[in-house]
Amino acid sequence: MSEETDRNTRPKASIEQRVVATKEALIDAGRITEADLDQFAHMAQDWRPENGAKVVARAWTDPDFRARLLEDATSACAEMGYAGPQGEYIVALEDTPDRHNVIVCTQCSCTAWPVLGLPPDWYKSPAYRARVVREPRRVLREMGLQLSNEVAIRVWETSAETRYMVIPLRPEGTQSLTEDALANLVSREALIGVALANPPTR
Amino acid sequence: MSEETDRNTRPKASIEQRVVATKEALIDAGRITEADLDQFAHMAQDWRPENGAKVVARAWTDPDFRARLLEDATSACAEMGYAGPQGEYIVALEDTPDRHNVIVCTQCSCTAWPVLGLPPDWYKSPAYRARVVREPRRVLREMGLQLSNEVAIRVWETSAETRYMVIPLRPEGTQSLTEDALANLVSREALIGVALANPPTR
Amino acid sequence: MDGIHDLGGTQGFGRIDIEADEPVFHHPWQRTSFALMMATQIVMRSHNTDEYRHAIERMHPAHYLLCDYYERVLTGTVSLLLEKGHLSREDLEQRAGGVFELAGPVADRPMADLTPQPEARFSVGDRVRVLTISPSGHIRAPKFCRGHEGTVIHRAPKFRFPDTSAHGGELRKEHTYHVEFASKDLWSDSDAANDSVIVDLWDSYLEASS
Amino acid sequence: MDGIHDLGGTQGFGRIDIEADEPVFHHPWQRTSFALMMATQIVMRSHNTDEYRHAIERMHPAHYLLCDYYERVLTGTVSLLLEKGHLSREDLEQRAGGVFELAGPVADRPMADLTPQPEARFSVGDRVRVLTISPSGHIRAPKFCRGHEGTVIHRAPKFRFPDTSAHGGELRKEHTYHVEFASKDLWSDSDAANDSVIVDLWDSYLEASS
Repeated sequence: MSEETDRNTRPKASIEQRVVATKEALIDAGRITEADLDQFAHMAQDWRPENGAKVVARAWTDPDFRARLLEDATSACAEMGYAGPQGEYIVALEDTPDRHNVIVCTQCSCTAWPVLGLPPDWYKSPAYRARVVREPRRVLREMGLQLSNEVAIRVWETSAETRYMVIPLRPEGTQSLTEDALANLVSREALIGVALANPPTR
Repeated sequence: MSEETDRNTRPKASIEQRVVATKEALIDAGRITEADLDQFAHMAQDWRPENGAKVVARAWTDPDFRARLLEDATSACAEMGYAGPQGEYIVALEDTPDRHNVIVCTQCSCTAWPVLGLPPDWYKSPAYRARVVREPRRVLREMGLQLSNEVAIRVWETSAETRYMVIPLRPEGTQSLTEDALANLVSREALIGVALANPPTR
Repeated sequence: MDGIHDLGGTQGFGRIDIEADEPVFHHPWQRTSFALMMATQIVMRSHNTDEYRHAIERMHPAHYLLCDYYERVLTGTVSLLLEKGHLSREDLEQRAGGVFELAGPVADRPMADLTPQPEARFSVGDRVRVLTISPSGHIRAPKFCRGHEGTVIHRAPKFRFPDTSAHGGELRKEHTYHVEFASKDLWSDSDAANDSVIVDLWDSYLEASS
Repeated sequence: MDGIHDLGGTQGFGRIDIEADEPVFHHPWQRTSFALMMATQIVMRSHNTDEYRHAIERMHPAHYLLCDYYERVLTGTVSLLLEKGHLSREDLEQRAGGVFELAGPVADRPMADLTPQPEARFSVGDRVRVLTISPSGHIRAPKFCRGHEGTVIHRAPKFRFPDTSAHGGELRKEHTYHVEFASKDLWSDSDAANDSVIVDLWDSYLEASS
């Protein structure tokens, strides 16, 4: 019997069963508590792309903040209260009319949790991780972002400890919007670089 | 929903159902017949490692044949009646006391069908294909063949049209054996190079 | 194609177990799958071997790794039967009673720009280097040897060039060479001091090395 | 480790679909898996992040490709809990009611022989080449950039060197550099004329290039 056949014929515990078994074994052994788990589950809910969107909106409206963000994004984000695990060294990547930035982690699924949130499924998919470094223009087009061939794409591979966030271009016709309204135009996808900031709704 | 999730949630036809559907669709369309399929299924049963074992036994006992085999294995095998698909260009690899040969196809699972037979599951497994080029000594050891460090291993990658067969070392104490008895000592695994020829039974 | 099929040197797989007295086929459907593969190429002449190998390479990586060899055989064969218009997916799925997993599409520009080599350029003893090409279509130079230097130890006859044959390109034949690479050159951390890997490579995959 | 996890540039995957309004977790078990990963590292201090990442890399390739991200998270975490002796497989499988798929073992000699670089050797604008090392253990230089030349565009602070940290080797910190590679240098058939890939690489992965 081949190894694959063997792997497929033994009865496996479901993922739900495995998670519960691990949790209960560790709690029964006194190694962790329910409260520990709740704490981290709550942290995960606090890391959200709305945080990064607020950073972007401030950078669009406050030239001094923008300068600080581009110089030292870790401090600039911390200034706004966004810091913590996977946010120890953040670098902000500013799009320009002729340069578009996009982020990937080909080797696992690293992201700047405090400003981008835990990554979405598409970011963690083997397909995105495999393809966007090699054929970014095609991948972005498939995902709905058609870039002119004049725009150079920079794909940032998050293989070490730097965590990135994209500062997308500020959309046209947003001169009169408040910082809060501007933040609403910036999706998680825009912070990763697979979408642009949304145009203002009328 | 991610692409993987999507792939896993749609109901799939079983492999048995897919095979039957294909066969019946082609037969109903008049593109192939049951007789065609029977013909190829029977060919598969005629390609067997016993063929290669007989080639090896003759090479061990007939120096002229051995010379022809090493010079042009395709003709030497055809002389014994072993020819056909995946046997268009065969090269025989003779083991020596300080050189051991082993065959793999890392990119699919090519083999010299007429002399080795259709390959066994282990030969087709991703594990064998991935590992034996990189760590042959360890793989052979795991498979039960412990080679001295003095013996150099040559791993032959069957990525083009050459098909290989290994001529293992003739075991000690086989001077009195007939060609047929010698052939019985040569397994499919020995023809691929993951085993030696067996010692004679008392 | 830098696909999952190009497994040489990939790590993380487990043990390899030999089944004693393994039969040619474990299940009747495997025999039929094999016979269908042969009959569609030899009787129907639906597609050639290079197209067939590439169709298997185009399977989704997870499907490729998980399934039995004869399921790969069927999947590659049927993908081509559909692509060539011999069968319809709808009819097949109706007959099969469910989704029929197929290979992905051929890349837009599958062929590398390689110069045909009608005459053998290399001889036994020559040092050669494998080009660092990475076409999105069929190629039979394993990734692990690209960019590496080896020595020609045998010149084989001319064979059909798979990269073009798989994609309806110019039909051409070229010599292949058995090129020997030192294992420690291929993988820096190999402990295989004297071991080597021999790869059978077409002329136009190679360039002279000093 | 040249494992399945090192996906950059691998071909054969399909489309990427964005789920509208995707929740942080789709199932409660994913939340628990995430919390277990954090608690075992931060509260229990069972293992470090580099060991954890490498444990996921050691999963069987088919399992890795097929399963949900949070199943990889759990599998890596639990493999280390067992390897470190915090839990027993027997107890876990009894509680789970079935086989508990785990990562494969660490390689015998997982670390490449790299010289620690306590001081930054490179500056913005320098041309560098990534070493063509291929250790069997943890390494954070993706395969697709090894052996290739690029330009340093940023120097980051010192960070713990993952290759040794993942394997109980000497604890050391080194600067990383954002190295920009032209896409067409990485993949010969790329049509990305002006595009580039930037990889964050530790000092000792690099050598000066002219």
